Amino acid sequence: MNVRIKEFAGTSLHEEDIRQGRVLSVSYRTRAQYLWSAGVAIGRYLAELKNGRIVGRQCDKCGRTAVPPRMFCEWCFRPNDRWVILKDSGVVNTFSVSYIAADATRITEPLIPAVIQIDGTTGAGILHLIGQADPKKVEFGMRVQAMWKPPQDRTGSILDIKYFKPAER
Amino acid sequence: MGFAEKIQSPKDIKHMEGEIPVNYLYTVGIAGERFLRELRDNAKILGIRCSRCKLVHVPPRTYCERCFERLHDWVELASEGTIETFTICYFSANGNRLAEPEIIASVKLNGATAGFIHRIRDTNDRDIRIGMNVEAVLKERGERVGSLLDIAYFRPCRRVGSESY
Amino acid sequence: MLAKKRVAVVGAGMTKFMRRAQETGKELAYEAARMALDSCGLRIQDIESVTMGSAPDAFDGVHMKGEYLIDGSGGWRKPYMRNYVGGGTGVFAAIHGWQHVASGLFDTCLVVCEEKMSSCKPHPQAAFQTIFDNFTERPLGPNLVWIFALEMHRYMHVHKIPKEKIAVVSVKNKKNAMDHPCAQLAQKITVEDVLNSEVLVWPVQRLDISPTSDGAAAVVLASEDVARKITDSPVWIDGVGWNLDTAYWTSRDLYYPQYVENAARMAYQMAGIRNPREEIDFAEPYDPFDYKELHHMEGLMLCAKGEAPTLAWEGVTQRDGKLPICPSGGLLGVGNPIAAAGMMKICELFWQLRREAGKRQVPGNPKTAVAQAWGDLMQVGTVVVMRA
Amino acid sequence: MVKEMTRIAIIGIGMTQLRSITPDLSYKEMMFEAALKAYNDAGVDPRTDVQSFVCSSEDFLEGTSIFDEYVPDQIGGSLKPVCTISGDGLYSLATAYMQISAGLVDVAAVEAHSKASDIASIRSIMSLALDPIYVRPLDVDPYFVGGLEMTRFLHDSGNTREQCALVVEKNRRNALKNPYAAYPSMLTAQDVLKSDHMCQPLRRMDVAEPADGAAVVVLASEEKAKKFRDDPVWIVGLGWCSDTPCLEARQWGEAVYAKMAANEAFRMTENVRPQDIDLLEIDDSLSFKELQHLEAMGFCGKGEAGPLTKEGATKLGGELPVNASGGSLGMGYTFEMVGLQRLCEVVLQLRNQAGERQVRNAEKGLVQCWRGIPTASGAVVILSSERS
Repeated sequence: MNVRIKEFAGTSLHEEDIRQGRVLSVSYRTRAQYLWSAGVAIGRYLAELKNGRIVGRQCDKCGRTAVPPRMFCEWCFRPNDRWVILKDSGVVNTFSVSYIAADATRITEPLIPAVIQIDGTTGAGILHLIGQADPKKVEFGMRVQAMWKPPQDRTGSILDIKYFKPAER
Repeated sequence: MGFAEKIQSPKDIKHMEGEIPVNYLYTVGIAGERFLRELRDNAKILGIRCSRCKLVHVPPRTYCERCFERLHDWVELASEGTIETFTICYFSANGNRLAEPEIIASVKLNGATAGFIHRIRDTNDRDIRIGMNVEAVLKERGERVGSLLDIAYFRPCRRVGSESY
Repeated sequence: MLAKKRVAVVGAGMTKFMRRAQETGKELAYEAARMALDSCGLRIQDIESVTMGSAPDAFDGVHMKGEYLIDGSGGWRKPYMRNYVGGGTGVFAAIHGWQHVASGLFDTCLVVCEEKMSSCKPHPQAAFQTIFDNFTERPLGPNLVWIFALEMHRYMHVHKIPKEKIAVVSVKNKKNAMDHPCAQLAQKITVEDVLNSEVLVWPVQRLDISPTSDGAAAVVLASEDVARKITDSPVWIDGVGWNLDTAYWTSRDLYYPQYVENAARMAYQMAGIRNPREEIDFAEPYDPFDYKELHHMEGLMLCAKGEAPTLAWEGVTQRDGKLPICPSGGLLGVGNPIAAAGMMKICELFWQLRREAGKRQVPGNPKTAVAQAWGDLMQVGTVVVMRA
Repeated sequence: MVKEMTRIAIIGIGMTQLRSITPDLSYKEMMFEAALKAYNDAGVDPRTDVQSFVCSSEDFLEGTSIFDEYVPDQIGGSLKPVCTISGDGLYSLATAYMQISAGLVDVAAVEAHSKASDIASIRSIMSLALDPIYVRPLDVDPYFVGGLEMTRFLHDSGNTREQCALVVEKNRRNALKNPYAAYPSMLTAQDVLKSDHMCQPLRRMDVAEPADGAAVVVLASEEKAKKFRDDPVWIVGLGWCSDTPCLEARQWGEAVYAKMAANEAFRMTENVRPQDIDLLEIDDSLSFKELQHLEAMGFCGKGEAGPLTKEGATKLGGELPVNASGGSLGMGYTFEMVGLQRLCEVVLQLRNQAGERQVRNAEKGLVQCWRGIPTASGAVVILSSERS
């Protein structure tokens, strides 16, 4: 690519080169542990999930209701104004069908991740899964309804909603 | 200033435990490969010379960090050197208290211009000082795997006539 | 918003891109940096400042990775810092280097990008688990590919794009890469191969995705006066732009990368480009997935929204087409060592605009080109306009 | 280093009170509070007046990969030019400075924060910053790097262990006058010398305790600065530098990075010399570092910093007050926020707003940061209330 450059550096290895010790390597186990603080907005969001409710925060200046909630409006840059209890239903903004797990290994029963726009917001969506649905029958704009864990099993987590299922017509 | 409301009861405080759940396998690199193989197979400690900067780097590298020239001039170093600085540690890398305090030192090997960071053993805390002569104690051949710890530790020199023993 | 000083790229270098490199990250960085210096006949003593681009530390488990890489990047006892905008880093690094020189603080800046993803076990994907919101997303067990599948699907839905019109991008880039000496995944494949490849997260299939890679790339930047002394053919950085959208990605309509458009507008305004479709001769948009190349062509305003798949299908974006896109082979073909991949695109512009790209040379006499990278939660756009 | 000097000022600062833990707020909420304060102080609207945002973070300190994703919303940067520097806030400040100096933007915001209390395994994470092949296998407390430095520094300079303890005594007492401080105390040098061993000669109380906090600083070009306020504080010099990252190649007794960064900063000012500086806010994250940095930057000769400390020259009311804020020892150690934390103090001092700890007639101040164990990198910024 340049008269001065004859060759490009880099020694490519195969997994086997390492496994069989043809090249030396060092293994390391990490211990990177955290105690993340939920804070005001997410703390209340999780507490309300435990109650079986989805809550958002509304900004009086632009009128938007945001979920997951935050204590500020990022578009107006001001503290926002009030809690809004939202419906636990919405529409599918987009979805996919996953045949792999978080660590890239294959799974047999596909998952259906989706962005679900929660009713009563202006386009605010959350990431969740769709359940009780044939992947081939999930559609853009489809109405869905939260399926909650039984109250005694809820822990104040996004997983207190098991998944969203197609809404009854 | 700030939010219209904040948490007012410790009962409402929530946190979540978690981690970055990954582990690693590092290749030792081009220079490291030759250095650690020599250590493992032939019990030799190699350095690499930069004639421009008049430096002998150890552990060796493929380049000189100062003049950025590529290095080829491998040299064999003595397994003895002097302590440049030291510290006595009471905890492990993960913060657990060590059964015995560990002395860690920067050891400038004779013939090199850089210092290994390594353990000093077989000595009393009170005796250790800057300038002390120390020597590498290697693991037995069969126990060496091509790692920094193929050098088990450094200890005060036991040569006859050595300054420190 | 016009810069006070003109800044040129005067040298470039890169390593091969590989699934697993034996070299340490430092050694990779050195090879790219040294080659960039050699290519313009400079020594490290001629370099006044260094900026480093590297993506997540979780790939190689080195905290403060920028510090670790100092010696291999030529930063010894120099003003050295590390810039970071996720996947957008490779192109932002050039922008950051531009800032060093254009500010008047330095006459030269060495810009080095390095990534070693293979150290991460069991798989580099594991490092991506922690990019999601700890409270609202990560408990769901998301995979990195999920979010791109969600974006791709939305894009396909809004514009009614059939998958094959996207698959041609992968075919083209892997073919282009056959002419790149550093390429990791150069191969001749067909649209059918892509459509028949393993489904990972629908609509994303195996051959829609770039590989994980190890590698490094670097450029040398110089102020106008100095550049003219170094070389007769400097390539000018005439426009820079970057933009970060909200982290609340689920609140956005993912069909269009507004942040890329904003970044492009910033760069075009600085470069005095009014009509990018007419004035830009070729482009290296970021292509970690085949649909991303199309998405980014639209964000860069090289075509109308939803028009890119048709241009790709009709061959307009081939190397000998009217608007060559990713003549290097892109991330899909050359490989994707995140930050180094973005920097590879800057290198490609440099080589192409100097007509030094050999078999990859785009025909005609290209004068103006744009490189772009993207990253974070489908959120950041970084854009550089270069001129011969 | 300096080629051309542009006049750039700090027009607003905002910082949260530092605390040992902040379980009631998320990092986003902390950042928002600091940003709101800074924009209020500057009289700017971030959505219309601020054109660029530069944040500071390291992924492993946050527990989130590609952490730069999560920064824009709470500082007013959504869909705007936002970038992250993996480094101390002063490096981000330098980046914002370069952007303004290049003529790219007129007003920029710089952010840094520490949510140290979110980290459950800080030593393990610090260990990840050590070379994985040649240092990590030793498996000892990463503070050993500080121990090695301290032994050699005391040996070479002749400063004493007791004088290091006096630094702790002074700074924690200064913190009694600082409402932002998390660790004010009446403890004495004797208490320090009796505290537990960590990495001998370092003892527990020689090491600054971690704290949570967030800081935002607003920078503007001369023209804009004058528009927004009558008393901007001018940046008259800055420099940053890295020595070797390889522990094997360190000159253990010296803080080469501090010396070189200070040289760069003073070279940039036309008429400010070390003797013109009225107060210093410098890194004291390990007690001996304050002495080492004073000597490295030329504020006194080798071996003089300890005796000067003993004589009280560096006390509040002394000849050259050092860390009137309480420093990291008194305020708390905030990782990448250290530089901005101290910069805020100097700005308050130069505006005559530092309350009980006000240094009389302060016109020029110097801020210095060190990126902490195991690095040899740092930055220096010189501020002046006069537009020199």
